[in-house]
Amino acid sequence: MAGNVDALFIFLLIVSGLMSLLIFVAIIYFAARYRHRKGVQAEQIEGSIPLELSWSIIPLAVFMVIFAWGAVVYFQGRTPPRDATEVYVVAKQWMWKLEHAEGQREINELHVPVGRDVKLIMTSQDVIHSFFVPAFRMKQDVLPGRYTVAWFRATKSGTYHLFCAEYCGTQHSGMIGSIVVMEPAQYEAWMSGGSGGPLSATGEKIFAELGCATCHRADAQGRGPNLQGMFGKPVQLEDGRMITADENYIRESILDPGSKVVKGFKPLMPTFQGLVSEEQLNALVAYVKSQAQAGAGATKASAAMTAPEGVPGKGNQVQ
Amino acid sequence: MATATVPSVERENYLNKHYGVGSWLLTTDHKRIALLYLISITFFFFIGGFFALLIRLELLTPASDLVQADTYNKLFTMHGQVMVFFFLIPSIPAVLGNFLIPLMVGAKDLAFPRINLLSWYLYIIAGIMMVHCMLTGGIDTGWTFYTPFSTAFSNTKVIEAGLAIFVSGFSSILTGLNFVVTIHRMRAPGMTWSRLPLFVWAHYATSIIQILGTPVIAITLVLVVAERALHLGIFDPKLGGDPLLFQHLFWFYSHPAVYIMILPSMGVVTEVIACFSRKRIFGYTFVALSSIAIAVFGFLVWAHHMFVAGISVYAALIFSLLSYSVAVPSAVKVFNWTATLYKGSIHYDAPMLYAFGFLGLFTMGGLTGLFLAALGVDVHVTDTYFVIAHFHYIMVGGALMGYMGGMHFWWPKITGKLYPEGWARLAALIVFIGFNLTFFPQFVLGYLGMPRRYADYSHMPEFQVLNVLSTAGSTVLAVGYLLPMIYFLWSMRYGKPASDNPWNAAGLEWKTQSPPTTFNFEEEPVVTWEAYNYDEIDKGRKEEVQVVG
Amino acid sequence: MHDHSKSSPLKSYFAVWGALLLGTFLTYEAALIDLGRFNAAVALLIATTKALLVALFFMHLKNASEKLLKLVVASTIFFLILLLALSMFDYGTRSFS
Amino acid sequence: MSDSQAAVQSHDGLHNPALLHHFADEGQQRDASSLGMWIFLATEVMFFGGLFCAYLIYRRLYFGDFGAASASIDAKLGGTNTAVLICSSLTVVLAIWAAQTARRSLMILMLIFTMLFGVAFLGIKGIEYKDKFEEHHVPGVSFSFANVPIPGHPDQYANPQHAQIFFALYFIMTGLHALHMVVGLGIFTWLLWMAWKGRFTPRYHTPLEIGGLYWHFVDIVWIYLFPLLYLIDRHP
Repeated sequence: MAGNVDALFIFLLIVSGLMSLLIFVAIIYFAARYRHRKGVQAEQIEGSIPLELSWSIIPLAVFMVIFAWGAVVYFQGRTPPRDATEVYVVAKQWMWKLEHAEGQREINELHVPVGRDVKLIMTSQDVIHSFFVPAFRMKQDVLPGRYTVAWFRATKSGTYHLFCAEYCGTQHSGMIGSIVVMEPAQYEAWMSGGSGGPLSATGEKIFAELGCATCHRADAQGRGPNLQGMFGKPVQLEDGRMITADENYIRESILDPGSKVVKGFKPLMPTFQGLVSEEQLNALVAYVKSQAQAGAGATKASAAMTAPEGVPGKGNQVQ
Repeated sequence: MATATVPSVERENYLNKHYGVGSWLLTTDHKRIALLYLISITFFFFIGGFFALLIRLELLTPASDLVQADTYNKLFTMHGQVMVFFFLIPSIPAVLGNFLIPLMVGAKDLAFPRINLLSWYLYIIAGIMMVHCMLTGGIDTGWTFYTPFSTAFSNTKVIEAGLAIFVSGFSSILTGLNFVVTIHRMRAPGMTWSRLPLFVWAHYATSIIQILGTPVIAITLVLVVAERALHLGIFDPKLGGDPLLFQHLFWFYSHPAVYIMILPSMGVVTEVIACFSRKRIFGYTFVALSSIAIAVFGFLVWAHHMFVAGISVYAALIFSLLSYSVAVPSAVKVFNWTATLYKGSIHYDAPMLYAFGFLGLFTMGGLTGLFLAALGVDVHVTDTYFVIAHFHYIMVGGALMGYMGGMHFWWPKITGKLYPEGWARLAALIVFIGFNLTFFPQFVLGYLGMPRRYADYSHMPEFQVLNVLSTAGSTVLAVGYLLPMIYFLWSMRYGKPASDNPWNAAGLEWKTQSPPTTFNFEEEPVVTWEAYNYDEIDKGRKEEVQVVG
Repeated sequence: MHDHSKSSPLKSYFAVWGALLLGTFLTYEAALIDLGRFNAAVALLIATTKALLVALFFMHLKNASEKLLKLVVASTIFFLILLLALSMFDYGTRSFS
Repeated sequence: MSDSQAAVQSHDGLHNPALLHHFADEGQQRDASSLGMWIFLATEVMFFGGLFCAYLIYRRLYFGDFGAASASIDAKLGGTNTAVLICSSLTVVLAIWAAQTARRSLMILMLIFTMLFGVAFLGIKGIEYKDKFEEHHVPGVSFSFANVPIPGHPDQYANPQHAQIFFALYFIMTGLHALHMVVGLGIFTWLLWMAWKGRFTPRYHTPLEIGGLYWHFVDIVWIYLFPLLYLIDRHP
């Protein structure tokens, strides 16, 4: 990924180097050649339309080439591959909290194996931060209140700087971490160390605790939509709009259920705003995504789960 | 080159017509208001410059040891706000524009002199609020006021700084309004649009941006202040708002604002290059229309500041495409200036050195803009020192060089005194060298990935060498800016008196007395000559020399 | 303002006044009918016609001697629409990425 | 600025006291003032434009909540306010016409009517704000908007935070408009005083025209505010 950004950068360097060289040489030559000499009169030249047109259209053509190339590189950088391993990033004022799908939690450190695509699902707890790894030529602002997604694939093992590139307060320059890229063998060894079970498992636990299972059941006659196999697919809403069920939709439906109700369902779900922390939210999203893969084999556990009584009453609005 | 006849007796002019504080603080004479602006923006220039020096000193060492992190954040914020809103935006329009546009179009004064004075008072009120904000705690949100940090998380004087810039915005709007009406309604007979000096065209384009852009940032700052004071939720995601909406509204003004800063100095450079190569500008209509094109396209491109901020991929695509459309008129201008030098008879006076400096640095600044407009590269280099270097090349290398060149070129007309030519050329050279030494290393720093607004880079000591270079350059640059301050003041007292047209330049302002009388022209001028008729001027001077000779 | 008789501006003023009041009433009534997505469009259409009426007749834009004032109004509207359209474009296409 | 007025202008050499020194003649001064005013109105359009942009985006993001919040505002009051402003625009135009045709008393009467309509508008606005205050719909600490159904979806409740954004925009937009109305009343008091002193003649009444342009602009802003804020989702 870093390769093609560099290629474009070097191409731009060459183009602008040539352009500035051309202009500087012309200026210096004209300045020297047409120095003021006694009795020599400046020759008045009105201008020439063809010359003007040529140095408007040719730069425009060059610019379009640069634009197209830049757009291609940008699109590659912004469309994460399907099978990338997911890491949930929570940016907090002046630290990065990272959670692997397999459950490892890290602060300001991210261990990834070489050559594997890593998709970062990022949100912030307070202000806007920006996940910037210069070595991978990757930067993505992390916004509070929604997910932003970025991905990278490390091609060489080693430790690389991680910066916060969007000003976020006093310790903005202290919000630094590192991406540790390891050989697959080393990575497995590191992985087997402390891991509290995959993130989706914690998600399932929270899913049960909060009583989500009472409405979102595996068999279709629950009061909430069946979450199995739903992630990533288009969903029709009550007011007819079609949206794809991505991380942002799941997050929004947990925090503000009334905004995008699935067709054929009542807006009964209470808001969990303020009841669910960012980490729990990430775990729930991971669980719902794991349901998509496990859509075929309906996991018995969730169906049999009975709802604990202390569930916030149906319909009353938590302020 | 400054020759021609010099008046012996002290003639009556706008400086010695009235005396006393009242004659200055209640003046409606556009020339006196220009001088009032000159004094106030120089004051702010030195405050901003002082902050810049502190920032550079802090970055000399990786650890944040000169000032605490909080103070550093306040330093770069106030450096940005003071320089952008209190120096660069008013500098050329309010000083040179105010002084010269009525002279250049042949009018007695601007269309609304009292509104012109009101715009200076608004600037002064804004300045007092800003200085008070600085003295009682400052502001640490970055000059961009990004929410939700500015509305919810910063505990500094955001409301006061926001209101100060809100008021200074109206000063800029009123100046723009005055210029447009003057250029449309107050032109002397015979001064058709194709005979207008390109300085006036550039200010016409700047005024369009000032009029249409500034109100949007005024209302955005009102929303930020309201949200911070009343805990509304317009930009705060915790209350349902969207921080990106703030960025859209902010950059809708702030990108055209960078064209407010650069267009006037383009106008100055056009005048200087034409005068010192004794030649008509190459492709007058193209240079004039490219100013207007920059003003109009400037409004289409604002979200190239937000490529990584979280806007949709397709919006980024559109804005990247449009950003290249705004690069074309700037390129056309640079080519036309270079073509003007061809077959000229070039004199190397101080204004011309600044114009050469402008040409070189503005070209580099513009070309690095292409890097930032390309989506792929922008993801890597935005919010790093590459961006810092790019916009300083345009603002300091372009706008400030143009301002300096303009001040030197019209100093004899403004004060009737000649500045010391030797010192001026030396200062121009020091500024050029100091500038490049300061900001070129920052391009490399940016590409290596040093993020902007960092007080402490002890985790990446490899950046120190380039930072030391940059700090060294900044001290040289500071000296370069101090010199003109000194010899300009010196020249007001001891400078040789200047003739009405020391550079034998074309343009109505050189036809009147220098410094001009309060009503600019004895009798209403009638324009019968084309815009840059240097051939007629030089032919006229040659006959005069033969008659005298 | 008008080449023919003196009293005619009065007639046009009262005519425009009537049209504006009618427009207000229409806006109110149209809002009570369910036109689905077109409600907003109808409301904006009526409002724009009312605004144009005020600008052209009450603000004497119609018979302004110079085209300059019309140019000022037109360019202002253009830049306003620019602001609204390009920022809406971002919000509109955000769900596709 | 009207042609007939320019045609009537006789060069009788009577030096108009209000002709400023730096203008060649009255025509130039009048054209300059009206161009200046139109450009100032351009800045005002962009000033309100920022608010309309924020409104437009949030209306698209939270249409249901905006509908619920807008339903709680009395559209009839808004409608009468629109009618009041339209009548005031008429009286302004009549005042200018009276000045052009040297009907001094009619001009003064019309100016008084305009100001009465303006005060009436602010009065109705005051009533609206009082209602909102009582219903705790003023954004900030005391804001409460619980259990208000979204129009068209009786069982779905509006999200109080998004409703608070609507009311924030509502108060800022109508508040700013009311502020412009107060400034307008100030201008018209000054115009009334100048009219009373007989400063306006068929040949010279530029301040009246400039005041009129400003007033009509404030009316146009309200013409857009009324449907956008009051009538979002009113159909049954």
